Amino acid sequence: MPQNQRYSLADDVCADVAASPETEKNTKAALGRRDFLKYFSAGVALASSSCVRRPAEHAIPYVDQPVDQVPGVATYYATTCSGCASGCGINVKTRAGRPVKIEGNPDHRSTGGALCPLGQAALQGLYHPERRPQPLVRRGDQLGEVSWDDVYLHLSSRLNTNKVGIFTGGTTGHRAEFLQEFLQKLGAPRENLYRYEPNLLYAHVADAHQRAFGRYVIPRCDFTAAELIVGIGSDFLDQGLARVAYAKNFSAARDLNREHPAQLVQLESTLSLTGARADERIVIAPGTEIDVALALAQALYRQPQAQGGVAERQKIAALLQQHQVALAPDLQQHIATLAVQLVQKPSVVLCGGSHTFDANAAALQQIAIAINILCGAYENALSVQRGWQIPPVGSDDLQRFSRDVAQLDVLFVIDSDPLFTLPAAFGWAEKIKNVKHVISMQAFPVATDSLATHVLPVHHFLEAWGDAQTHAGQWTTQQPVVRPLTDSRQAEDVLLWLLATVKKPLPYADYRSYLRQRWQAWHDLQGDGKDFAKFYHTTLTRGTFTHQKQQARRELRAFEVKVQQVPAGLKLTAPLDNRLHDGRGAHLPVLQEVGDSLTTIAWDTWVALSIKTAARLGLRRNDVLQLKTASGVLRAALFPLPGLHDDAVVVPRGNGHRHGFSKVTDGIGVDPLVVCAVAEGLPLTAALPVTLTRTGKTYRLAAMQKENKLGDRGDIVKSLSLAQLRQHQNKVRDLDAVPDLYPKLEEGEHRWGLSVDLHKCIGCSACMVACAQENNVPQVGRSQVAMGREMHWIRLDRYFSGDADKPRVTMQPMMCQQCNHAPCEAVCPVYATTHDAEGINAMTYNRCVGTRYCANACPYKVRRFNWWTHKWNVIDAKDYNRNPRALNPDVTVRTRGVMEKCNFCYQRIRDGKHQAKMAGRAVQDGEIKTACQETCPADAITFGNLLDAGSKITQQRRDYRAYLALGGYPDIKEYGLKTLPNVSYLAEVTLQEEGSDEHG
Amino acid sequence: MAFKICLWLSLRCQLCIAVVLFFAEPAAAWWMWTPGDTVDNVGYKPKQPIAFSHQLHSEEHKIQCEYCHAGARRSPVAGIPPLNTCMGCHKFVATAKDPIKFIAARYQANQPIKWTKVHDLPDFVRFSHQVHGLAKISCQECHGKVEKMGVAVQKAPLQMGWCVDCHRQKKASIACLTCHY
Amino acid sequence: MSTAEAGWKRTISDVNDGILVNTRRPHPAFYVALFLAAACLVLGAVLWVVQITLGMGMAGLNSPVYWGVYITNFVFWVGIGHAGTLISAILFLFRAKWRNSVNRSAEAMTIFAVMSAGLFPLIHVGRVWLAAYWMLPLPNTNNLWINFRSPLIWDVFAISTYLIVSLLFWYMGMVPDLASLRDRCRGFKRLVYGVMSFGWRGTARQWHHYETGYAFLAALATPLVLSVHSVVSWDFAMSIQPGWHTTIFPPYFVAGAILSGCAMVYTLLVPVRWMFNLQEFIRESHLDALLKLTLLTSTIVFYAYAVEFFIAWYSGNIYEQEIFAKRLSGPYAFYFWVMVFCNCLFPLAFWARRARAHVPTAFVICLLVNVGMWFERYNIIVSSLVEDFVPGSWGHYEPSWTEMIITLGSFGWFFFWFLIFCRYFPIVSLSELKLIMPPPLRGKSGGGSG
Amino acid sequence: MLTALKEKPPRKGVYALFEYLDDTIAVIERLRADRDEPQFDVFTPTYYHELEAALGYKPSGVRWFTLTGALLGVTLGFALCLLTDYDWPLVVGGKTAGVYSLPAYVVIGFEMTILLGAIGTILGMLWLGKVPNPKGQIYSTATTDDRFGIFVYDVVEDSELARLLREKGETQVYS
Repeated sequence: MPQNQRYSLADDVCADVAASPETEKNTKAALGRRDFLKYFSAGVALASSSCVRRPAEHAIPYVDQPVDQVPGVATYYATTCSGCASGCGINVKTRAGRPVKIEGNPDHRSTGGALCPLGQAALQGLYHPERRPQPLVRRGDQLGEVSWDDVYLHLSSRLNTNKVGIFTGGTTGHRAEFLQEFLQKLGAPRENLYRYEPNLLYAHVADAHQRAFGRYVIPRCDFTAAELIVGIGSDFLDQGLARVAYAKNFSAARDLNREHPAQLVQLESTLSLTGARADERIVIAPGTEIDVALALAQALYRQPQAQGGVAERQKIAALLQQHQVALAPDLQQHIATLAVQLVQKPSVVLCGGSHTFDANAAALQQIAIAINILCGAYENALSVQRGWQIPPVGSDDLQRFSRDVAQLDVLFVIDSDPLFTLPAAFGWAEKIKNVKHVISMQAFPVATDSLATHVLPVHHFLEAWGDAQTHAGQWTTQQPVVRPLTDSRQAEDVLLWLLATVKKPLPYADYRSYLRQRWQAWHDLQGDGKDFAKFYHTTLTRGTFTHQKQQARRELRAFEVKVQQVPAGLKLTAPLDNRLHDGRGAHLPVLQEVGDSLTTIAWDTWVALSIKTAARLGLRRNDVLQLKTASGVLRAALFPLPGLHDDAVVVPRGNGHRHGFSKVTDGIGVDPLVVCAVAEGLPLTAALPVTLTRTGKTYRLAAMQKENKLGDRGDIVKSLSLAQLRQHQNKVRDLDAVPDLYPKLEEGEHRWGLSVDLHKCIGCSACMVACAQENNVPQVGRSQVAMGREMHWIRLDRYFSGDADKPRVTMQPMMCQQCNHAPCEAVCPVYATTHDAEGINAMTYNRCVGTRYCANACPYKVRRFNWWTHKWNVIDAKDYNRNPRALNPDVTVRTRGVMEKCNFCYQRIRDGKHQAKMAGRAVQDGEIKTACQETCPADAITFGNLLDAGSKITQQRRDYRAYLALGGYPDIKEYGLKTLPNVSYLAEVTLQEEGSDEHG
Repeated sequence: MAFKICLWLSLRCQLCIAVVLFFAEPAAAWWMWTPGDTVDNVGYKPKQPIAFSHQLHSEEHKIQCEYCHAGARRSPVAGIPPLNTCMGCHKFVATAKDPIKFIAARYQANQPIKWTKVHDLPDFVRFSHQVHGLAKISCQECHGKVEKMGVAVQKAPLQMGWCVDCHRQKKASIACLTCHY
Repeated sequence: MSTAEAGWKRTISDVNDGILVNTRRPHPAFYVALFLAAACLVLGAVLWVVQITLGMGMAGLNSPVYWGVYITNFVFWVGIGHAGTLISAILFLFRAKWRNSVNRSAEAMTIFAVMSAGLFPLIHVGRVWLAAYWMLPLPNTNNLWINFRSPLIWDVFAISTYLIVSLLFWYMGMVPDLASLRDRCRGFKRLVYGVMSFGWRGTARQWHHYETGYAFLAALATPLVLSVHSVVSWDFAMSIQPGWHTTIFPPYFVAGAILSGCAMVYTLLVPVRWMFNLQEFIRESHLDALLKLTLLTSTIVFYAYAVEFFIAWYSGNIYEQEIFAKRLSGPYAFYFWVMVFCNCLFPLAFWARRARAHVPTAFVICLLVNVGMWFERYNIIVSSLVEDFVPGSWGHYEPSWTEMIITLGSFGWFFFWFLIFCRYFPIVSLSELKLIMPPPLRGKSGGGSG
Repeated sequence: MLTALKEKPPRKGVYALFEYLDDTIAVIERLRADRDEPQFDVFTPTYYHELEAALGYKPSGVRWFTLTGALLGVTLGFALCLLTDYDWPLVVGGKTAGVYSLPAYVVIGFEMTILLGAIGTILGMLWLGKVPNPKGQIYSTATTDDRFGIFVYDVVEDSELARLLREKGETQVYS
């Protein structure tokens, strides 16, 4: 999407849409606008009407059409995603004032236009029908609906105290500063701001650096500077510190055009996406990450080429002497080999993640610092000098909170759900018992609301102002992209007004003016002489502001590490879910429905055990197990997962919300936090001793994939070794040179092709969410997924190969292959699916009568049939709650009885061609992007014109690694099914020397 | 005798029914409607909130189509003008007339007007005014002589066959994806 | 002179009296059967309406099993529908005279079976309200025609041609018999039968053209019989699905169809014969011939099953091989073995004359063949779809209650029409039966009422 | 039996009913041997080839109807496929416009041949057999059961012919 089409919401450009809750007039105009859109996006109910005269369709034009709005033309706004603390820049596509799609902001340096599933799904959060329509105040046991005026009135008399605290989620922008100012104004200490992120890695890493270097920062990792990446329980591709940015960067590091593509070695007890992507994966016992890290540090220290200054080495030596570790000999051997490689190559070691939040999680980060100093990463891939990451939380916020909370009178809980995201053992509910007023300010009703005296609906981040600074000097701005859909307020504005009502006002009219004032500092930094208004406008339009920040590296301080021994036996790990995070995505059907990438289970919580352990205990898939820890008891069904350590019991977080949280989550999953522990004020979610008992019941988990192995089907996924690739690298393939009886297809200006690089795909499923959002793909719910009726146009096939203990995991995004000799086309009796001159296998929904023959004929089984009319705004039948307002008006909505499938986002192709035609030029390579491609954090998907010899897609199709799925083995003149797809895959490359497979 | 008459009649009636079934119905359907066709027929003339006359505005007062339907050149939808476009003139012109009073009141109250669409394509058809405008298709080719219409009425059948015929004539694409995706 | 012609106890004068009893006073069992059939039919119809209203999700279908019980039923009923025209047309051309006593009811069965079969594609499609129009080459406002390359369109043509030609064949054969009925009735019934018999007079000239026409119809229907199930088999064989994409399908399907059809004719004739007291006309020797035909087709089907496996192995195609390996021992192996036992092994009993002569045994075996043939289709359709090329797409299928009840409804529909036929029409072809009896000659004839 | 005889025929003559086929054939042979062969209609419960041989019918004209129908069918079948393909060539399964999939169209051509051939045959039978013919009469219901009937037109009661008929079966004279 071209730069010049984006708009800022600065008041001088578009006053109408700016959020100002007092103006009654605007609210009504917004209503009109909503109705107006109906005529673009109304359902196709009429398609089934049996008589000529349909119900009359209406058109409702604006009263005052904003100058920058043309009905039917999209407007894009740059803002910031607040789905997690990563603060990725996003561009929001709006139609007639209504957001319809979120994309990453290509101007945001670290993410480069990519986005994760949670960010993609934010639209469903915005339009969620269960958002609170108005504030609630507790009267006795009941929360009663009140007006905002009543809220202010009610609170003003209760805020005359300085015993005020704020509990909020992790944030990197000016928000924390603002909240502290608010506390200060009320006379409370600034420390009364408690930020909590369930992803404890931020705190652990920053804290370790605080201890080691005296600086509370998170180093930024640049994988492209490394040739060897070692992860010890790391989850940098699952959640990590900045998921999208790391994935993007990792992908660049693995690029095979580099002389030495970065190799990933992962040591872990559970199977994470990071581990699944690793070139070598070593399974270790849960809870022994710290031992492994210590052993690695010791092995490194013994290496003569180990890096680090003399003083640093002394301090490290002192540290290492305190700890002796005894590991299994073969593991010790592995570590010794790794240590040699680590010092030989530019390398980096990443330790810890949500799979390792055990009692040693903080210590692990300190050892990690020692390791990285020894392998020289701080001079290379890890940077605390340039563009370090800003920790979104304070170092001891939770401990401080536990200590202080008894003294508080008033506690604001803003955009955080501590009751759900902290283990039951933390006793949040107990701790706040004496707090007189708990004011819960949430964009979506959460569990914490049940303990609150006041529940105030605040803006969804797409309706709010804000900013974020994920990396030092790299700011992203956040502006509202839609008029508030409910009677919610900006949280910060509420605080400002509260200050005003208690006669302690801050000098800002609202949060926007506060931010404007802060952003003035950027303008001063930039110092290019432009006037601020112009700077403000361009910055908002662009969505990011970057300036270089450098700091000197500090010397390592002496530090100590306390290591707690973990007893042997089965141990529970409750990692953050890679879609639902800590549960903040659980109410979004699209996230539930994409399913976990490794188990392919949707809409559920499962217990994963290793295949061996399950067999040893005589357990089978779907057996319901009872898990008992010191803290509690939990029941969930079993999913035996290859690649786990035999002692590992993995239950993902994210589901198991209390009844009534959302109709979407009712009855879905269990919350492993009820059996998790707390130590030193911090949640422990890994390596918890656990006992398993069989309940004798079974529960069918809705796993989308029934078969996990490819067997000897060699032309679906291909792989080759790096050596093989290097040998043949210059060979050019012609995948289309397949003997054919028919004359060649007529070719127009374009022939669209898509390429998926299996070497790069990390299985994050962002493509699935993006596709669902772009193409109005419905979510069908648990029961239907269990029946195999999910509607994904692009699905993620996951295959395990090799040993069940050490499986190789392959992710294969599978969408319509747009075959030139499509088996589906010829069998359709009514020409509902035909071949387009541009190579696309067109699906004409309205012509389809639903014989489903095409789907049978499709060897890839990528066609999806509408078994029902999936309802739009109905929340009662919880499985079907899409909101029609979030629909993409450029894509036809399908009703029951109609086949559908991927069409390369034809609406985008069309749009791109129109743009080019209007500008009187040809379509440029890379100008048109499919939704999956645009969001892919791993850059695994390429799309373009195959007739353009210079295009990236053409190069990829001619690559030695290129192959066609089910295309046989062209090297031996065996062409498989001869469907001649326009989608090609690039074979996986095993970067390890050993165990290379044949290709060809 | 009765038997014979009955025999004869039943035979003839069967014949009639057969003829109607096999020939007349498809023939009629061809001209009017076939199953799955959701486009209204020619002559659709719904009642609108005010008696707006295209003839008055377009023919007598020579206002260009795109003055009001400004989206036609910039967007897939031509659009119905927002009230501020109307009020641009009607703040001063014909303010005493009832319909003008009506729209002025609506404008003051910030309430949009709900028009009934005359030309309505099904939602599974992707039609772009912009592209057709670019291809120098005049408004009248599809909408008829709107400038002669007191009340807007559907002139062309807007059915797929009608679209396709024109596309064929003008050598435009008749691939399915041109309109359906 | 074949056994079918020898040993008649009756003469042509007994034919009309003996056979047309059904139009007078049916057995009470008839009303029970009619009620049951109508009840099933109504139940099935109600569920179909619900399915149209709510969506195809009512069925147990899913991705990748897009076809299931409905298409199984379709193929099953088309198969049943083969026996009638085979018996009347092909055996007519072969001058197998025993067919004259069973052809009428077999043809009626064909027509009602094809009517049942014809319903299933409609029940199966997602948007039946459009399919009924768009799958025929009718003029329309879209200026768009149908895809004649699609096997489904071939199916539409094949099935509808088969239905029309079978109907014409059956009805034309019945016209003289309806005239007989007309001549035995008075009042309103006479009028109705009179209209239905087109005023047939039975003049020698009419008979002359009739006979020629009948022979031509038989000649036309013969390739049609062979083609219909071939076309149905192409629905499968023309796609690249492993387990479907084989050239053996057309003969294999036709043999299977005739097997199921003959078995069905037997299963129908036994109760009909008893209910309407027709033992004298539909004789043991006729049934015996029918069972021999069943045995023949059963062995052909057995051979086809074996060849399928051989080809799968010989092809060297791993996708094909895995499908067939899974048929033997995979999740759907039960259905496979039901099919093998019912279609191949049980009918082997018919080699023994005693098994053929013992009506209850033969009846049970024929019933089992019907069951086996249903499972054969289920096996072909479902087990090939469940696990095909890409393991990531594999799935599972179980029929839903809706599918089962609609299946029951189709049996109701079939038997409802068949019972109506049994009540109001000549169950045995009168004129043709008279033909295979000794002609009334002054010299030779022993009997004949005066 | 003759009591079942219906309304008065439009023409005079003698109607005779026979029980035996050989009697009927003998009468027919006798009638045909007559120098001025009288007009007569034969009614029979079913078609006996002996009867047809005695009557000396030429091969039925139905076959021309069948042939016409079948030829029309094959033409129509292929024309339908080819013309619709020509009218709007849509690319399916890699077959470009202008690739006319004749093998696929054989099925349609075949089915249409059979269909129209069968319909032609039926029409031929009806046309040539003068069915339906509301004016056509039957004289005895017995001829659709087990008797053979012969109506000899324009024969008077006392003629030799009438005597012959009376000798072999029951007769009824219309005058």
